[in-house]
Amino acid sequence: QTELSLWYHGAGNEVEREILLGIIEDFNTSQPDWTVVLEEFPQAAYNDSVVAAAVSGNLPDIIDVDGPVMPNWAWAGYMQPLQLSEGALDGFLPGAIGEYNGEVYSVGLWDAAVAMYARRSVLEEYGIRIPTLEEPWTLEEFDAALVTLDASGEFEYALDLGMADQGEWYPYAFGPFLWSFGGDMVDRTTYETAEGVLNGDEAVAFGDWWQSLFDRDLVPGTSQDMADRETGFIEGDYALQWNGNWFGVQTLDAVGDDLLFLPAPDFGNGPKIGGASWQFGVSATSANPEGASAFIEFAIQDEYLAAFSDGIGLVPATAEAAAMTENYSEGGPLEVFFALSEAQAMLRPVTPGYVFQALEFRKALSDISNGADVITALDAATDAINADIERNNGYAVAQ
Amino acid sequence: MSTSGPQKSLQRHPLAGWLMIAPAAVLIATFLIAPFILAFGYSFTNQRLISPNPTEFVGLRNFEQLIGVGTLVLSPETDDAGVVVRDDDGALQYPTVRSFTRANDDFPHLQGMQEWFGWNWGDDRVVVLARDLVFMKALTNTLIFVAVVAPVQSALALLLALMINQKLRGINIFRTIYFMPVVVSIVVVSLLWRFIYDGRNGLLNNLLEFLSFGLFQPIDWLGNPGTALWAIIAMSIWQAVGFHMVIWLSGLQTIPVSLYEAAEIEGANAWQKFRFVTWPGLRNTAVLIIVVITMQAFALFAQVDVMTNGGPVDSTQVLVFQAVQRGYEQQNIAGGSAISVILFVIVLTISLTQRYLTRER
Amino acid sequence: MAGLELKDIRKSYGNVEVIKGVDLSVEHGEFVVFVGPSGCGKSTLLRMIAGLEDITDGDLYIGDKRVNTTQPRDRGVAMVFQSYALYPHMSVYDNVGFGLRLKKMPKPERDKKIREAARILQMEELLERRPSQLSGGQRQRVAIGRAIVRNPDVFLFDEPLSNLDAALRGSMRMEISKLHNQLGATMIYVTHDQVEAMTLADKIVVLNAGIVQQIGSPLDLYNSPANLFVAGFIGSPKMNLIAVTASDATADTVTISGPALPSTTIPVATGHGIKPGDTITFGIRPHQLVRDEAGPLKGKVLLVEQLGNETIVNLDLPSGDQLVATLPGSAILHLGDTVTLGFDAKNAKLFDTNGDAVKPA
Amino acid sequence: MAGLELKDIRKSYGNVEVIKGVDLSVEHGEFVVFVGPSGCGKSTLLRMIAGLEDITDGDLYIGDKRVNTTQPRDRGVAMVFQSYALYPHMSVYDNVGFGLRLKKMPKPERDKKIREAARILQMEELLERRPSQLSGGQRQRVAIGRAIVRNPDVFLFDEPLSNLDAALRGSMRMEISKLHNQLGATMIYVTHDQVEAMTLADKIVVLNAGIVQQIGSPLDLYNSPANLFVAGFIGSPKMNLIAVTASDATADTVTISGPALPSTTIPVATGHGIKPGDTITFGIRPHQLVRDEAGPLKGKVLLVEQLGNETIVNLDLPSGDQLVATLPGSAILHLGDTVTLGFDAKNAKLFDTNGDAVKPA
Amino acid sequence: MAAVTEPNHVARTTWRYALLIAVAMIFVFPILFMVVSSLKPDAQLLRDTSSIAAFLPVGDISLDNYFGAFRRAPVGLFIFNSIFITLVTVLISLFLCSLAAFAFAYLEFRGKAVILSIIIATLIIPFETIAIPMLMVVNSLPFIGANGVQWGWLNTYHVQMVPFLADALTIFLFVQYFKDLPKELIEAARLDGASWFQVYRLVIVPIAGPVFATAAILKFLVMYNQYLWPLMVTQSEQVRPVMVGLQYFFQLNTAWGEVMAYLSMITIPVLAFYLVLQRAFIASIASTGIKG
Ligand SMILES: Nc1ncnc2c1ncn2[C@@H]1O[C@H](COP(=O)(O)OP(=O)(O)OP(=O)(O)O)[C@@H](O)[C@H]1O
Ligand SMILES: Nc1ncnc2c1ncn2[C@@H]1O[C@H](COP(=O)(O)OP(=O)(O)OP(=O)(O)O)[C@@H](O)[C@H]1O
Ligand SMILES: [Mg+2]
Ligand SMILES: [Mg+2]
Repeated sequence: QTELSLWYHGAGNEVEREILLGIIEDFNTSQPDWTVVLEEFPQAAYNDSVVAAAVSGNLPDIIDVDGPVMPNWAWAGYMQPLQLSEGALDGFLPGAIGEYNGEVYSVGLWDAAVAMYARRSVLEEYGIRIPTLEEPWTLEEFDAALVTLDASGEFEYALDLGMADQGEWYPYAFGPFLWSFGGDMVDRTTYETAEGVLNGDEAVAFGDWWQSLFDRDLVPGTSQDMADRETGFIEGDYALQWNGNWFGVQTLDAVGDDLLFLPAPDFGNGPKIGGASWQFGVSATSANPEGASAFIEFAIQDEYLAAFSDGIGLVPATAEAAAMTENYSEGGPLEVFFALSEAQAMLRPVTPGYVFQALEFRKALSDISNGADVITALDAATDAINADIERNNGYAVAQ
Repeated sequence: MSTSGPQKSLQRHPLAGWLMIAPAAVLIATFLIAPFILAFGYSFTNQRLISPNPTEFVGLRNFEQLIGVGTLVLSPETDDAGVVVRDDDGALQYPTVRSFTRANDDFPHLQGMQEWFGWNWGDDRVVVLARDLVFMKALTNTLIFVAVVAPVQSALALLLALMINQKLRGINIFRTIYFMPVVVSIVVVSLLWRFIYDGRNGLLNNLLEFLSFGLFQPIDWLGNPGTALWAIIAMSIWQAVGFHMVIWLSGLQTIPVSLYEAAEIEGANAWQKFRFVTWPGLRNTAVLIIVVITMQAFALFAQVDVMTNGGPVDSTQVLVFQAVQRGYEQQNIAGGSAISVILFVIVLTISLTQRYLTRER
Repeated sequence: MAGLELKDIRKSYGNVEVIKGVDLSVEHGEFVVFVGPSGCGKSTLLRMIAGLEDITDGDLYIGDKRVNTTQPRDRGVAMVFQSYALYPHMSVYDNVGFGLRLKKMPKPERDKKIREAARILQMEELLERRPSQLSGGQRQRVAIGRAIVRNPDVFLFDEPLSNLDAALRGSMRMEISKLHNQLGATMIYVTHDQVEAMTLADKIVVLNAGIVQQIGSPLDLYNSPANLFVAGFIGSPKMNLIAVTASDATADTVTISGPALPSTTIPVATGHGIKPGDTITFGIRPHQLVRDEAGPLKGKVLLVEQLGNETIVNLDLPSGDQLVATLPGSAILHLGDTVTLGFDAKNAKLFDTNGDAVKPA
Repeated sequence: MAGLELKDIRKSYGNVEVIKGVDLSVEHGEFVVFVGPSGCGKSTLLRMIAGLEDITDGDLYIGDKRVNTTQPRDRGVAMVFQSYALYPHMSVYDNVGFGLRLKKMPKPERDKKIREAARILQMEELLERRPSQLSGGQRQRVAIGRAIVRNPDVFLFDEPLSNLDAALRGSMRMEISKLHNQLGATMIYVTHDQVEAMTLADKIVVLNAGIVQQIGSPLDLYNSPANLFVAGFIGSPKMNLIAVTASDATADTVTISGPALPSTTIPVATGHGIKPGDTITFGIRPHQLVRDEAGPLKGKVLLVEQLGNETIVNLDLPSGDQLVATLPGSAILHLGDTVTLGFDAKNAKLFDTNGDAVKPA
Repeated sequence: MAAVTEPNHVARTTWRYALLIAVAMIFVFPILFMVVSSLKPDAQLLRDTSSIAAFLPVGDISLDNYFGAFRRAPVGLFIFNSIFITLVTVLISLFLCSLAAFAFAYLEFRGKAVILSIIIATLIIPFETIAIPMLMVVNSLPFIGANGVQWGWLNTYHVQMVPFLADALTIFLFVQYFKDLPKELIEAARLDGASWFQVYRLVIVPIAGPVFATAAILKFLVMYNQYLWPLMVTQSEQVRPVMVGLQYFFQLNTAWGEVMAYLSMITIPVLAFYLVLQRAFIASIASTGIKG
């Protein structure tokens, strides 16, 4: 038997470990050739650990990779395309499939989705329409709702965007606003410039609106503390909250039936939310890529997708699996998220440069929210992104 | 010179000396100097953290990128008649800087630069542009941070050390308490202070409100570009002061009691004893502390990383934070290394000046 | 006016009592010398007067004020430390002027005083040096200088001349004596030098193991030691003390005899309380022994020390006792020679069974 | 065998030369005493012999080996420091035993030696103490103990007894003398105590300002000082030196006269080189002055110091010169009394215009 | 103790304590907050942060968070790893650095000034900026262990220790302190026949207690709080230290109560170490007068 090492980002999460160990055990007993061995890393440190391992030539066979980062790793040569059997990915949510350069490099057992958390009672009280997938809030409607809620004086802030969370949350949660406005972090046709998309008129419109949220004190700023992020909505200090599905169960427990998960507003180019979460892939240095692929193919069975979803509350990657879960099956409390993922999810730019672009986007957003000149901030981000692309020879795939 | 030719000094012990420093010197050479030289080398290349592209030598480009500055003189907008236009408030109107720095073929050298600061010169407006505005802000913030923290923190640490160097019952308890912030990891302390500085209902605001009988208006300490750096400064001093207190303490203990006795008999009061006995006796310790605090202040990172991420609007950007951001997050090892090298050069200059000024005469 | 009054002063370090109840009163302007064997508590007593050691028990008055808990600086004393306690980072000039500077004496006046002290102490050319660049004796002089510039009410000197050569010591002694006359300050002086003690003191305090043995004028102590300890301690070479038996005693004479000494009658004061048969001690100073072929003491020369002006001879008596005699000039004697010595009975001292002196006639 | 040979030894601190060419040879087993005024370079010379200071110029031999650059530990010397230099963290026992421990002497043997030294130095009950708990004299004894347990070839003592009382100093002197006889080691001893110098030394070296003035046996120095400096330095109270004029000179006499002294003829050795009219110095020791109503010296009593066995009288001569005389016993004299003194002409010393002694007849 | 209970003395003492306590308040609260919070459930903990209740053990108090922490991460293992790595490093580095500092402070030899300057210059290099090159360095070094010679140090204890055995701060600290010690002691020892190493071991080390304690404390802190480096070089849980372990608690939903419980637990060793060394401090105060 050959050992296959597997790195996973979930250290400290018992439930994830249990499920993953279950899958590994099933896999190990299901065939004679491979034994998968799990090594866990804390999420916050995971990417750095992988990069360090890559630098020192110590990558495992199977790695876990955050969807939008995958192109970067694939381009850098950390990863190799999966060797999956035909049709293995049929029915998968698009966000769960990691495709780069025409090849599938990674696949996720779940996807994540964000929604606008709201209380039915509150919306009704202030006469705000409850939006639907088919008919989401428009910009004007949404903005008006915020103003109304703020004016009521009942809330400290009308909306909590989660500015306390400084990580990937910004591009993941707020990038789709930009997309919906018609801008983007990079020109997706060539992936070679951000000029005109990140600092174009649409983007500037988005920036102006974004800044106005803070200027009008509708939302808490970047200095929001984590406690407020976690308790503000539940305690009733915030009227609305833009939050991920991983908070769903917890909030439901606290708020009960009154809780609504509303779709993203449509800022002009259709409502959007971000897609792609953690996925599995095979490292470029793996001596046994077929074994690694075999494990991944084994792991993406519906029962496991469902198990993960039940365990950690994320959106199962297939409809079949969704049907098997507590939360995403018909009538389940989070069912709506599956629908959101299906209907609104859009991938973050699939380019190795995304990692850098995300940072610049984050910085621009936080500067704008803190009063920086919108055009200047977007220009700066655009320039930085272009410079980065140029430094990397346009992120051309090495031969 | 004596008949037997030049004499070997009795005070020279090359063999023993080298043997004693060898282990430490080898370790430092291997694990500090060698990596630093590598980093130094990277700063002249386009080395990336992650990249399939080969590394190329780029000369000084990374440095030019960082420290490039330019100036631009803007004349007020005039109407067709050549009369300056004023807006409703009577202020002059200037063309946007953007119009010069973006795709303006007349000013290729300003391409991509950003406004750093400016002033009015008659009716004209002079603008200083920086190629890398974030770096420039990081640089100035770092210098401010050092200039404030180094003296204040060393003085406070000394004050604390003097306070707990008394012979009093239970003084150990206080010594331990004063040291507590150091014991807790800086990452944790930074998290805690985010709660304290919270602009809405943070403890600091609550406390100030209470103390001023409600007159005080809550301030968003970390969310306000005017206060964020100062908030980090205060917290950093609070956190590290115990560390240097301990160093001062060990210095205090080398001062012979008999000197205090002599001074006391000669009529010195507490301040004079400090001024004429303690302080001169702490000379070596003071050099150490000043150097160490300066170095540590230059290395400011964790607080910014946890508390503000350099924001709001770059008001808390500092050099090491930028070096790390570029090196790791932006995967631009060369750029990060260049910042490290600049930092090294700055600090080396300062410390050489410091040593020159405090040298034994 | 600063007389001094010590009332049953005691000092313990842990369980060890080193000062065991000292009573002493010093008039204003008096010159008191403390003598006693090494470790008897002289420095400790001085340090208590200065306020550098807590007084374990008893009362200390300076002037009319009880000063047990007064801070040293408020006691108006100056002290020369046995270990100098010079400020290592100050020049000699600054060391000496430190107390004046603290008093905010104007510079020119200060300068005058410092230079005056330097002149007295013959160290004018050393003023710019640091203590580490001085010899032992030079340091000691700086320590003295520091005390004398200050004009305190009470001077405390702890073996201030121990590291000086005879000539310098002589002239320093002179200077201190002069200073005392000029200033009229109270001085307390610890020394091991008999000449110093004898020449400087108005009053000598003999201490032994923390207990005062005798207080009196120099000649009193020399001529009428109160007990065996003082007799042995004062005078150099020390008094010969020989155990004898009182063979007879009248009202005003005691006849003694012993293996070392044929029967001799010594005149004493009445009420001496010695009974025939008591084992008592006979004492005679080396200087009071003269060569006298008919004398009662005969012994073999054991050691001859030529001092130039006189010769110290150690003799082995047949009884096994040793005897020291100081003979004038350079007596020509060889080891093994037999020497016979005599003395004047009225110079002889007797000490009773308790070691207390028997009053001479 | 460890004789010692110093050949034109020099020492400078920066520009200041403090030892200016010392030539000295010490036989194995000799006891050499260095005397000289404070700061003349005695300690420096000792430290150079020990190997603690670089020798600026000249050659130093211990035994037959040139040791200018030999490490202190390889020179086989032991030293008692003027400032003790006790190890503060070790008990007295360990301080004394440290050298033996380094030599890896077995414990029981070591213990025996330490206890033996403690007995000699009368500090058996102090063995467990730390230096900080000792009196000055006690520390000094520990320092001596540390040297004597080690049985080195050469002992260096830097004022080892300066802080001891007369009695103890007497017995310590005895012990050092005994030790010297027992061990037969070479000893070099610095002292300011004339008695110590006279009694201990085989050979005294008189230094002044880094220059050797005279080397000789104690009585030589006392009786035949080579120059004015030595005459004034050796002997206490110091020799009276009075400026006079040579009124006449034959082959073997010089007749002097001056305001202080009526014409007196002094016998001298031939070849003295004094011409009539020369201004020369006349010297007479205080002990050699006797009361003599017909004597040539008459003066007013200025100061009387009673030492018990003798009396030191300072006289003011009509010429303005001062004169010191030591009279036997307790001479009853009052300030202002007129005293007439005489002397034996063969005791008188003459010093020529250069200050060098004129050989006596 | 002397019977000094005069009224002004009492007043002065009272003032001193008042001041000490006032200052103590400024410094004590992080620990208080941490420990108190570790006893509260998440919701209450977060709610309390805005009021004085943050420092009071009120409401729903339990040890649940501690059990939770143990379930979430091998806390014992992490603490053991950290203590082991830290103690070994501290011990060895005190030795190496004080030895080097001894030579720098007391021995004269050619090149000394230059080397010392270079070493002190390395104080300037923030670790973060050389971590990647350092990774490359350790990755290319051999190590002789139980299994013979191995290349690359990753994923071991020693990779977390060796690079930190010598550091400029510690050396500098020792040098500056040694300069203040009396030279005569060394001279006396040299005459007593001590070799340089013996002077170091038998004379300097014992009287330099305070600086050893100080250096130990400072080094302990630095090592114990290592984060970036272990993160880069430890891939196996077996060798991970506490600060990397801390990340186990920051998931999508941070378990604040458990974080506080974990922090409380990992702070204990540091405090204990400090308290132990503080004794050394006090003991050495008693024997001052070194220079006297
Ligand atoms: N480091 C130094 N720098 C300059 N001069 C010095 C230094 N050390 C000593 N001296 C000078 O050298 C001379 C000789 O000093 P040394 O200690 O040998 O004197 P000494 O004869 O031992 O005097 P004492 O009897 O007072 O101890 C003194 O004048 C002293 O001031
Ligand atoms: N801290 C201490 N702990 C214990 N005993 C001490 C302490 N300090 C001094 N002693 C002891 O107290 C006694 C008196 O010491 P002190 O210094 O007063 O002696 P001294 O008379 O000045 O002697 P010397 O003439 O040798 O200087 C000595 O026996 C000494 O050992
Ligand atoms: Mg004393
Ligand atoms: Mg000397």
